[in-house]
Amino acid sequence: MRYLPHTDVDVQQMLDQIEVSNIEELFSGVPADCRLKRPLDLGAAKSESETLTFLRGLAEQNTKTSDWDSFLGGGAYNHFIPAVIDQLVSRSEFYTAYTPYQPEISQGTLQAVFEFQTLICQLTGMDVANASMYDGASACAEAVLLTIRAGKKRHKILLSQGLPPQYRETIATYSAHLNIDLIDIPLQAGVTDQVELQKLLSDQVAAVVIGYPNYFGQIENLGSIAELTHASGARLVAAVSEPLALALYKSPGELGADIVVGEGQSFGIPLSYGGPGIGFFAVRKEDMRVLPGRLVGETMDKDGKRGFVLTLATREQHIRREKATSNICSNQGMCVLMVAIYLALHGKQGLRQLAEVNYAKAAYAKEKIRQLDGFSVAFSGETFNEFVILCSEPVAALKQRLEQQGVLAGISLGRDYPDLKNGLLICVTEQNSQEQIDRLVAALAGGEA
Amino acid sequence: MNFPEELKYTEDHEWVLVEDAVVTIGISDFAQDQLGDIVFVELPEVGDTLEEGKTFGVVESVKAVSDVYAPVSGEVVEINEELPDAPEAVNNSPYEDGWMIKIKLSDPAQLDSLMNATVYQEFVEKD
Amino acid sequence: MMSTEGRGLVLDENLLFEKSQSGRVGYSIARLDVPAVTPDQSLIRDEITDFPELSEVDVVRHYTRLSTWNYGVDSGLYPLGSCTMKYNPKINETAARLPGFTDIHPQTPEALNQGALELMYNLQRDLGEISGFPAITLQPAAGAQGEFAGMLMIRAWHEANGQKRHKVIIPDTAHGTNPASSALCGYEVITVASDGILSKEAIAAVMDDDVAALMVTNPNTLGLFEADIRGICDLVHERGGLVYSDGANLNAMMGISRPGDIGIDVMHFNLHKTFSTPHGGGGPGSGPVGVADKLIPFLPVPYVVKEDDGFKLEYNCPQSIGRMKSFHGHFGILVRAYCYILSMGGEGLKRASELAVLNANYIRARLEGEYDLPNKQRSLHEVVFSEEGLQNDCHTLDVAKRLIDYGYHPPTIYFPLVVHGALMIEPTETESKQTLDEFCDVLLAIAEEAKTTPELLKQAPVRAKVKRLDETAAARRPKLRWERG
Amino acid sequence: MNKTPLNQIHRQLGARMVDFGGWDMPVQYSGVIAEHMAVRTTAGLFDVSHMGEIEVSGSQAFDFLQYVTTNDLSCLNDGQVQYTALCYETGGVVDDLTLYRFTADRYLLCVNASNSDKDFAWLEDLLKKTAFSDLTLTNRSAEYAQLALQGPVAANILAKLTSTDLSAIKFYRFVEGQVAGIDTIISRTGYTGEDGFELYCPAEDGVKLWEELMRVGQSLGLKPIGLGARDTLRLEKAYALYGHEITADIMPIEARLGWITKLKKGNFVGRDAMLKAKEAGLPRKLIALTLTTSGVPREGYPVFCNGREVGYVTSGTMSPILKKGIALALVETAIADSDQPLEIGIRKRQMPAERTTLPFVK
Repeated sequence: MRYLPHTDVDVQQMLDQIEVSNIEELFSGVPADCRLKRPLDLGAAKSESETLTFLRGLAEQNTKTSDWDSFLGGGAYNHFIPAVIDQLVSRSEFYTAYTPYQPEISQGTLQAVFEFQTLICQLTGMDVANASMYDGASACAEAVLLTIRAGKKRHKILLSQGLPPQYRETIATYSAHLNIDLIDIPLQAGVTDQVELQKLLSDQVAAVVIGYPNYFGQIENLGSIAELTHASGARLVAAVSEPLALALYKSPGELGADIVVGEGQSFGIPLSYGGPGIGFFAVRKEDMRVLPGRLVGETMDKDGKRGFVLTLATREQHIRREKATSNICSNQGMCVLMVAIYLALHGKQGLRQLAEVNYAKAAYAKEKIRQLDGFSVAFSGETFNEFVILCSEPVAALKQRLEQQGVLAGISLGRDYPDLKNGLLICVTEQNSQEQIDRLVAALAGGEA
Repeated sequence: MNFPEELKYTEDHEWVLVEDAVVTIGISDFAQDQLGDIVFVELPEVGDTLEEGKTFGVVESVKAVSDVYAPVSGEVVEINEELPDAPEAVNNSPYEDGWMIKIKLSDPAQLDSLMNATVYQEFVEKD
Repeated sequence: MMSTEGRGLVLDENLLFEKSQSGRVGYSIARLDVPAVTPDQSLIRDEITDFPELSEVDVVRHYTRLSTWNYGVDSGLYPLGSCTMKYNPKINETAARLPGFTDIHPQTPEALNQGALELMYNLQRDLGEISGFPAITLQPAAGAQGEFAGMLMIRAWHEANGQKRHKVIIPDTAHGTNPASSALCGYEVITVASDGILSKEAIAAVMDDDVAALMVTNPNTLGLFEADIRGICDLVHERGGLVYSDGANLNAMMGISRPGDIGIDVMHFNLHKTFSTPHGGGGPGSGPVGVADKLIPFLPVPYVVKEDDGFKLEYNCPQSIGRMKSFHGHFGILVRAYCYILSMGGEGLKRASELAVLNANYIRARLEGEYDLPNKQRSLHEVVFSEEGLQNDCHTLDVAKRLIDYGYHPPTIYFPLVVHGALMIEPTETESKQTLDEFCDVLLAIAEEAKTTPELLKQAPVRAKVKRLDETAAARRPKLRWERG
Repeated sequence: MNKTPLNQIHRQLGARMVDFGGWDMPVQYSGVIAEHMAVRTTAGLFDVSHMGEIEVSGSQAFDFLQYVTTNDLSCLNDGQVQYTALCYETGGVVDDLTLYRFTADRYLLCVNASNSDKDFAWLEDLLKKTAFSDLTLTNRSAEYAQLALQGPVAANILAKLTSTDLSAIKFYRFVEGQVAGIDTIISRTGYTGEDGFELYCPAEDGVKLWEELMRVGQSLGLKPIGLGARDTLRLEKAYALYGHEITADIMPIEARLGWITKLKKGNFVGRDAMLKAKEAGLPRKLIALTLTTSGVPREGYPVFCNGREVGYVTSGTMSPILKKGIALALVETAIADSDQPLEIGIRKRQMPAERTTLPFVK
């Protein structure tokens, strides 16, 4: 086997050195009644070419956003990925390294993470960001746990129904056994109902969690929500599933959020059927020591030279064990690199310009669809690159009709929002040309795509 | 290693300075030496009431965390505001600049169960 | 060849923000083909202060230079105990980058992504065969999240049986994630001391009707197989508890022993350890979980099922613990792991375990005597030495740092906590005898240096990008982001 | 954000302000419960100046409105108010509104704040598409301040400031008179289920009208009331709120608004769709539910019958009067008409809820 370098001679010499006669003896510590008495039923090893051919066969059965007209978003976004990113992350000094426990030979990873933390702070308008979490949903759940830890006796969490459903479900899983009371804040016209919010706030509420933009692509009035939330002494958590919006709209930090979490997949990470992505997590200085996850800090070596290390480790499981701020012991290293490179390439001007392109394309599609008979735009408020339409034709049938024409029209909202059975969530990015959008509109209208 | 005579000590290595009803509390020279470079100190708030034997704060070095326990019960009347910004004081001056909290005693009798310097020294040496 | 000679081309490199030049760009965006419109001014932010402005060349050189300061498995031996830093096959990377795998949206109708679902289904099946569990969830994002999912299922099972148990038993050799994951499920942790391996008596002493589960790692972090495991599982089951196994060390067991066959109720895999997916400088990992029949109703949603008309994502599980994260797990990592299993086949995987154990024992045989070995039992895929006997106040940390000067990544140090100054070595099966010999020669030389010239250890490393870093200063005055000075 | 003429007053009163559909509005002053109780027991004053006012005038105003609204204009005389709705061709609701008849060819439509621009555009659109010629649409929203004076003693308070004989103004009637010397449309209407008035005056006089009413009302227990109580009050009376019980996706006849949907009056926008739906049998129906256990139902929560999802909550709250969770829900007609037990899904649990006759608070 090409990954196993041992020759028979090697093996024999090693056994001699160990003073056993065969490999079997090395397993003498494993009782007979614990042994598997048959070979593993996994088939024979495939050659490199056989393996690739087989996997290509599976890959080709999938529907590629690169071949179809895709208007799917809902927490995973089809953005262009510059060639530079894969070229650089393919450097195996990066991807075959472990967590940087030995800083002297991990400065590459450490500096890249330090730069990532800085980029996230700048983007979200916050003071401190960690080295990343699994994804936006789990980061949001960890944020909820943070507010409970830091919120003294407060045990209620108010979740806007505009949070992505997968975020709300993950939060429910994480808080299942920690005596946390999750309460939904209803929506009004597609955004968090602030009248309801005010009614729900009390001195028992640890946090209010709002999507920005929310699941319907709507831009919530975070500033006003922050005022209400802080008046009751709770923390405001802003969850950002489409971070490109932060290049265009006021940052959650500027609007008063205490914690900003979100999903970074939009920034140079392939869709890959929904994973891996990357969760980012940013807080104010006051919460630095209750932050979950890894943190890289700047320091100096013996000669006074700048260097970077993992720091504030005492928050973590390998030291605090059951008292840790989280059980997480990895970050999304490779994805950190992708996001950092993506942001470095686009920079100050590029990211803003790209956000404006997304906004304009979505606005164009929204207006075209608004004018169609049998369709209406569900909510009037400001939207970024996603919006909800209501269809008089049953959504399931409509989607299938469009699939016949190579169009992935959007996400049906019925399952997660019973009151939006006729709702379709449509996402438009820089990857959708005007022709694509016009095809979508024609197809919706019932014509040929 | 030095263990001032005027202080009383606990088996968890806290020291207590008794000035009538108010006592000052910190951790001993031995404790700070065991912990190594201290990077963070977490203290209670003024007004909190502490219970003898219960933890009232945390002292962290780079790779270790240890709780600090209340040698006596009472109400916190003052905390060392300097420590959060200058945790190294606990290493450099455990009995002076490194003091942690002052509490108003609720049960003076509890002081009797504490060790004097000599007993404490023997205690840490056989450890 | 064993020496600390030679010159590395290790150059300095500023931060992105320090290299930034106002007006420089590194991107290209397609011409806007629809009318330009912008949102209401009151909603718009000002430009992002100090956000970098760089050319493509700047960015490429920046990260290329950073990469040269890193040490990866491709750079050399990476014997981190309990981390299984085996070679990451390149075909895995090629496979994971097939457009049919990268360009698929998680919300695409299942009927249109049958290939992806079939791959996940096959991987569930193969991991089941390797571990002896009837059902597998691929959703957890990493080992720690797998543990969390496993403990949640255990709690859900107890509650479904009308039981409110509050405690979890964890041996002192366990990874810190075990207690942390238990705490996340609202459990109180009972630590039990193990003398190398767990004894049935030790467990019996703490096992009662309030214990929900025992969490073991097998082989444990000393590289020892828990010989009493069957008896221990029976004991726990008799008292109404369940047994969780941390799969961190599965690399010693493939084709040898299956947790599902010996009484374990739930176990997580670390695909980035046992199944060769890259560690990526910290992640992404992937932590599938295998469960016994009784726990199947509680699996996280969704998971892949096969029906007459193809593969589907199953969401309808009323007793499920819910969802661990967005979408369907780290699919990109699943592709790599499945690719590895295909390349190795059943025999290959068993051979990998055998050679991993052979390698660890070879190192043990070569170093025992010069380095102190606290546990003499027959060890498997890893070996743990202590710092006893190191001369001139040299410590494990010094040995580790000196290894860097010789061009090796240090082993895991100061873990497990039960060994004083632990030096935990796991070579994995992909290292040749020649590599191991050089490594052992170096460790022996370092032990000699400790006797004769200890300052070489104390000063080490001297050949890396930086010397030893002041971690105390970093923690006392945390500087966690760049700011314009 | 849009501000009403009284914005400063609210801030001086220390009201908590929120973004309500783009308007900076008071959600509460002293507290939702206290304000709710004040309206039920004495009186409350609401700033509802964010509501939109659209004037329709001209010889064809009647015909046009008869065509675009669902209720029957022919049973409306001068000085009367009518609750009605605008619908899409699909039968879904554009907005619900109160319609004021001044004369046979002059009407004022009072519409929801967040819909007023949409409504105006919709009406202009219809005007273009249709043959109606001699009429003009004017958006007068900015010209009016609107205050709602509601509660058992509302009339006593208003009487102190006007010579108009209030007893002559019956429910859903209005007169143009003077209040505190300000020209005001005095309308005996409201959204709380209590007796009371909605007062329209020139925007610039809004502050004075408010201050005068508060001055004479204080001794009678008059309190300023925010949007929070406005919502709990209307829900106890099961009044529909746009975006909840009625949306672009729900027909008025599904939302128990058959009484403002006069299918027999002749053709109007949305009628065909509604007739068709009615023929086919309406799939959904709005019902009132009260939780028998603790818990608060919220908008969007699913409604179950024998474990099957059969509908969803359109509005829900904790009733200050009943001290119970109450909800309006849109459910399958067959289920609605049956007496099978229902549950509301609150997170993972299903809470038993019993059918209640409307309104929740009689």
